Amino acid sequence: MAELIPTIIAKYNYWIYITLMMIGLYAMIAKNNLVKKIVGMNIFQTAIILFYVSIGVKKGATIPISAGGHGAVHEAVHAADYLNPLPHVLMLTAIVVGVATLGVALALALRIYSRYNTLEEDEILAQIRKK
Amino acid sequence: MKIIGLIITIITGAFLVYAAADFPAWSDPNSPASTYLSPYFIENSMKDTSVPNFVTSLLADYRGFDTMFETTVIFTAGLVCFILLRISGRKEPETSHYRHVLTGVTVTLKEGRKIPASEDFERIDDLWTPPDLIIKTGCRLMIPFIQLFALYVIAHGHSSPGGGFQGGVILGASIILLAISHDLRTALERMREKVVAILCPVGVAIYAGTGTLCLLLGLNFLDYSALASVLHVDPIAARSHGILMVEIGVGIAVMTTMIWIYNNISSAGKYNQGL
Amino acid sequence: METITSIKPLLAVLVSLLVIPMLVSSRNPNVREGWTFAAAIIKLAIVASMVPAILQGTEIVYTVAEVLPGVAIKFKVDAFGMLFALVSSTLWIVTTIYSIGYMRGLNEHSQTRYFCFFAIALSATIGVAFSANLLTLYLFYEMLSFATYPLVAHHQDQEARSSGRKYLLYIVGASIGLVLPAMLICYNLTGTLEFSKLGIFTGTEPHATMLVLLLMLVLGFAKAGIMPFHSWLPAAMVAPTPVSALLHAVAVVKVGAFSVLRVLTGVFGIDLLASLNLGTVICYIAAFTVITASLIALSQDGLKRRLAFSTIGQLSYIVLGVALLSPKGVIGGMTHIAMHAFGKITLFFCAGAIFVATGKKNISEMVGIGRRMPVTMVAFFIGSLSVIGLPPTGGFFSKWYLVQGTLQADQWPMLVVLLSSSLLNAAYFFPIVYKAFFCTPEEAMFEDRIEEAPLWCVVPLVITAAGSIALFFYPTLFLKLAELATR
Amino acid sequence: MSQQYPALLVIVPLLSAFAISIAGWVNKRLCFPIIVTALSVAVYASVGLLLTVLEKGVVIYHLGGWPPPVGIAYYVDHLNGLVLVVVSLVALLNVIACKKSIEQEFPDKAAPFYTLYLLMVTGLLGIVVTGDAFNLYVLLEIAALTGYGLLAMGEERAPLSTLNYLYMGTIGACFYLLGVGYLYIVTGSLNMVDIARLLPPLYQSRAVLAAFIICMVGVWLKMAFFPLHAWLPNAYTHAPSAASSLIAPLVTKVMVYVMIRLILTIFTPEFAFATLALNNIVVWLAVIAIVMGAILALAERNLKRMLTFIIVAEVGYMVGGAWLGNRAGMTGAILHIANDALMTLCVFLVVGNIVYKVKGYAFENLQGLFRKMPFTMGAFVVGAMSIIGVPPTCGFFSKWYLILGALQAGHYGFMAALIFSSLVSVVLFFRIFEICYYEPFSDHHGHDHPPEPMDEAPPLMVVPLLIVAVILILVGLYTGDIVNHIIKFAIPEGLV
Repeated sequence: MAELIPTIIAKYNYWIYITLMMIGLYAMIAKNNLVKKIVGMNIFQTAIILFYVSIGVKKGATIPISAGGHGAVHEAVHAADYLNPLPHVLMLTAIVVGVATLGVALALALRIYSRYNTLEEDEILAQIRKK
Repeated sequence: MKIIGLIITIITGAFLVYAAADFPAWSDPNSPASTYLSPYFIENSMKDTSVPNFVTSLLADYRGFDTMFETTVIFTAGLVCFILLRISGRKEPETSHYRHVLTGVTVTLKEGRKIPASEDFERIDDLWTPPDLIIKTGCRLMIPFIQLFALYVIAHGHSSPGGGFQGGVILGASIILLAISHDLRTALERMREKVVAILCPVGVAIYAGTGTLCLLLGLNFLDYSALASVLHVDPIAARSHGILMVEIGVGIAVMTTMIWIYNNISSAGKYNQGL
Repeated sequence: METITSIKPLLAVLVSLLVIPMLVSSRNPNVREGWTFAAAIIKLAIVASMVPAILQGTEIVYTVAEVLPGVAIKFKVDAFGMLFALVSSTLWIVTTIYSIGYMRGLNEHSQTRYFCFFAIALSATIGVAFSANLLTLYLFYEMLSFATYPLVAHHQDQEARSSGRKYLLYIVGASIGLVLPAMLICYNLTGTLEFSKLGIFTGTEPHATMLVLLLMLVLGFAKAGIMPFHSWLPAAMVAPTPVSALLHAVAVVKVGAFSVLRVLTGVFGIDLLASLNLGTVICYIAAFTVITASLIALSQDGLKRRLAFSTIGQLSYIVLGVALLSPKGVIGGMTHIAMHAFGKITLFFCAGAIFVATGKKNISEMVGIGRRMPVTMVAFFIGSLSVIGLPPTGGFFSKWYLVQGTLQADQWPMLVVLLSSSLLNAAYFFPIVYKAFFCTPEEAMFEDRIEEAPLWCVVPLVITAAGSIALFFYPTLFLKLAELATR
Repeated sequence: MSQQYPALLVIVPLLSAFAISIAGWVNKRLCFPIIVTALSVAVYASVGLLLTVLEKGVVIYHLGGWPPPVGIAYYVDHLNGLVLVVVSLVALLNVIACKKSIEQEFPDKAAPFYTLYLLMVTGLLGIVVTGDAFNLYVLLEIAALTGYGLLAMGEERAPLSTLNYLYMGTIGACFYLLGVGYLYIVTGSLNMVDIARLLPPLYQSRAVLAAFIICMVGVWLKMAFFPLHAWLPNAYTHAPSAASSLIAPLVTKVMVYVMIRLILTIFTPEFAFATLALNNIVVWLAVIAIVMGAILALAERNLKRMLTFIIVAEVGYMVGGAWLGNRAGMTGAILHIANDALMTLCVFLVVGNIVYKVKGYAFENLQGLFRKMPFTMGAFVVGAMSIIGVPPTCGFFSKWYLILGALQAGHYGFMAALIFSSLVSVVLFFRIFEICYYEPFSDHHGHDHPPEPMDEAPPLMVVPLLIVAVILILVGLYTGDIVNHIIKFAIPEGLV
């Protein structure tokens, strides 16, 4: 127990991301309303973004922009001083993908709503079965 | 369904927790992620591309290829929304709505009927409320500054947080703000659908085109140093300029896509007054 | 034994495929059937042109493509394959003549399609005859199954549909369900599928495996009609008579028997089977089929159905002969393919001729028919003699060798089976002939006026009847080929 | 120029996609020529790449001139060289064959449709050609998003089934992304080969195990592997025929390729098959997938839907073959990627032609088709034979290798399942042939059959279909060469 707590503390934001992710997953599986599923999907993606960004964190480091600015081509840059930029770049992509998916999903939801006048999955299925 | 969902969720979560136990501790400077590749980027970004913002150099140069497809993803999303929702003009509903701006009264017109004169409206509604002048004017005042700031964000992506995506989103937001504060038609008068729909692929094409230019100049795709011969600068500066060109393309693409998606979703593809 | 590489086998296979475009394109029936004839004759010419080389003991080989490591789509013409190819390509010509008469006589629909698939079926048959390994054989075997389906189901009515289903279910089901896995197991064990006199196995494989493989392969080629995989054959009788003739005499069932023989002689090899004493198993299955089929045949009133069950019995003769594993038995089995073909096709032609002329299908309605159609019924008599195996018909020789084979292998029970089933054959054929000619005027169902079927139908059956007699006096070619094959 | 093939392969379709979407607002008639040219270039480049690989071995292309692991690299070996050719070829033939039906179904949205089509092909090609784990994710999403767009254009139920596909697809892609994250956190690299170099000391780490399993689950979601297949039949059935005949052949196969790439390159076979013994479980899942797919297909009274269930079964073939963990099985799986893509294309093009002419694909719509559309049905017969697995069509040979692999692995359940599904497909297809052949029933023995006029689809649709049918047989005859010269080198020597 005594040595368990430090490890839990040391990785707390991994635990947070897992929790978030599971919330999203649960919403996607269990919710009946299509838009709620979409919201769950976004939580799911955001959780992954949190995971990646927390990979990039480094103790005692600042944002990955060279302090010297443009002038400082020749002064040495110490890797230890700056955060790991790669995860941020990857996550920029992931964010964009998330936005794109959200847009498409909403468009689909609109189409469905205009056809069935509801977003509750069971009601839609009932309507389909009636035909 | 709820039970199954719960079970699946718990199992997955437990598995992830089990796996996460082997991770290096959070914010550990000696974790492989921080020691293997990232030092290279941090230390050589200036030498290779003369871009102080490592994220930008990494985004648009080292991994520029990813970013190109990222922009393509955006374009795709806009296109999908368009193809799914847009109802082509021919299928207009025969009854159209008209909102008298001053009074905010909305009337439904059978097609062919002319719009009643303004004073009829004032006679219709006696408790006459002033139009939302403040909001409109406020927005009109803000929008130019928003756009100016957006340009700044794009232009200074090299040395400060920012870049094409952020700037593009802000630009798009300015137009969307117009559409919200007035209505979609006003926004469309400023920026027609055709313009949006053409600018969007053009933006991405600028990105891919820059890469292809490098390829035609004899180096690999997206190897900006090939531009040196065209821009008459040394390869390193050429990289920095190449990044700028690319960022501009991204900015255009992102802006137009934001507007495109908003137009289609807010009006369900009818392109009437919108929300 | 030296081998020649020549494209002739491939040509022999493809020649009948080449006429399909013509068939489809030409709407004029005379042109269409002209093409069919041309194809049939060219095919026979190509096959015949290879005979001398074969008789000198050489083999003709042609490889199309190496599809799997160690296994190619490959043709090899040896004596046995040549024997079979000769028979079927000869009979194709006769059958074509007959089909023209029959189809026109009954004015059947979509004759173009009919001749198309007839041609495909024939090239598949030749392909089986000339295939050099199990894979190629399987390829053409399946091709034949699918090509004959539209022929069996020619009438496109409910009955045809159900029997077509049964046909596919048995044939394709058995080949995919049993042959394919067996083939894979063989390939996995030995790494090759090439036919060879000594077989492909080293003989070190466990006995049980070999037994299972043997049963899978022998029963899997369900076209051989070995019980319990026989009942597609009577069902397939809904097809037009020329098709039945093709099925029974020329192509399908003979392909089945041929494949089984190939498996026994080429895949396992006589010696291995003898050493593992697996022949007897097959012997007893075949013997059972022979007796049961003959007994059932006795009870059939429909002429074509009776012939069908007789065919089932006769096929098992072929298998039985080879399963005896004695040289004479093998020769007998192989020659029986030819002899039975001529006899049985005659019988089917007769059945068809009777149907065309009088519309009668049942034996009970054929009393005194000999007076009306003497030529047909004489031919029928000859055909039945040949099937029973009495001189002066070719059937006598194959039976003779089979009997000698049983003695060589001193399988007395098999001898009994052969003789008793010959008696049974006589018992279900002679009454027909007897009633056809000798009956009191009052029980005769036809008036004394000679009224044969159209010439197109009569000529072929006369030819085949003459053929089975000729085979009694000049059997040397087939016997020699069979001997070469066993050597 | 030839050293630029890997870039051209992706760039030309991409730029042409933008060109088309602009041309759609300027002059619609330009769209079709542009897309055909672009795809022809893609085919040319992919064939050139394959030949280069056969000649010189692996081709590596540094994008942006940055050597891996710093930059992104394209990495073409025998495995994806083959898949590239298949993908580009299928895309080209399909777009030519579907021109008419696209114009028939979307008179005013043809241009955006072509754009999405081309972007999707770009995405698929990119997935196959890339050597960077994260880059693969981005292209995965492009392929997915365009796929949603294309599928949702179909019948009125299409948006709903597409939305369900979108949920599933997003979860799948996210799982893959998460797996890549796990790999990154333990190795710090994103380049596949580099990761494979760094992994061996970490094989015991739970994180690597998790990464592997998460990636696999994600990919299985995308390829509709058995327990996760629910989204596929609806999504593909209600799609427009042009879209379904692009997506059905390619997407699942490309995902199978990704799975095989993960197993062979990132997590070496030693890890996947030896270190963690999951083979048996997965192969048994595949067996269930095959059997279920076959049975569910048997229950359908609707041609297109039946075919979608066959796809589920075929996915079972490939996953099972790959997880048998021996050379023959892997060969069968890789060979089946190519063969199944081609034969699925064949049958779905047939459905497209039928829909174009008969306006329906339920069984009762198929009556008398052998008379009406002889050429289309001829191609259908070839495709069916290939799916059943009749030599010399290509389907037989991949099935051969799969069964051989099952034999050598001693996994008789998988073998039985393959045989079973062959037999079931015989029933499936001959049921359809019977309808097309016998019905409408004619009176007594079909004399005086009312000869319905032949009403074949336009040549532009039929000719590519016939080409596909011929390819099916040619590929079958050249299986030996394909295996000996390409697939043999695609599988590491470690795997026996």
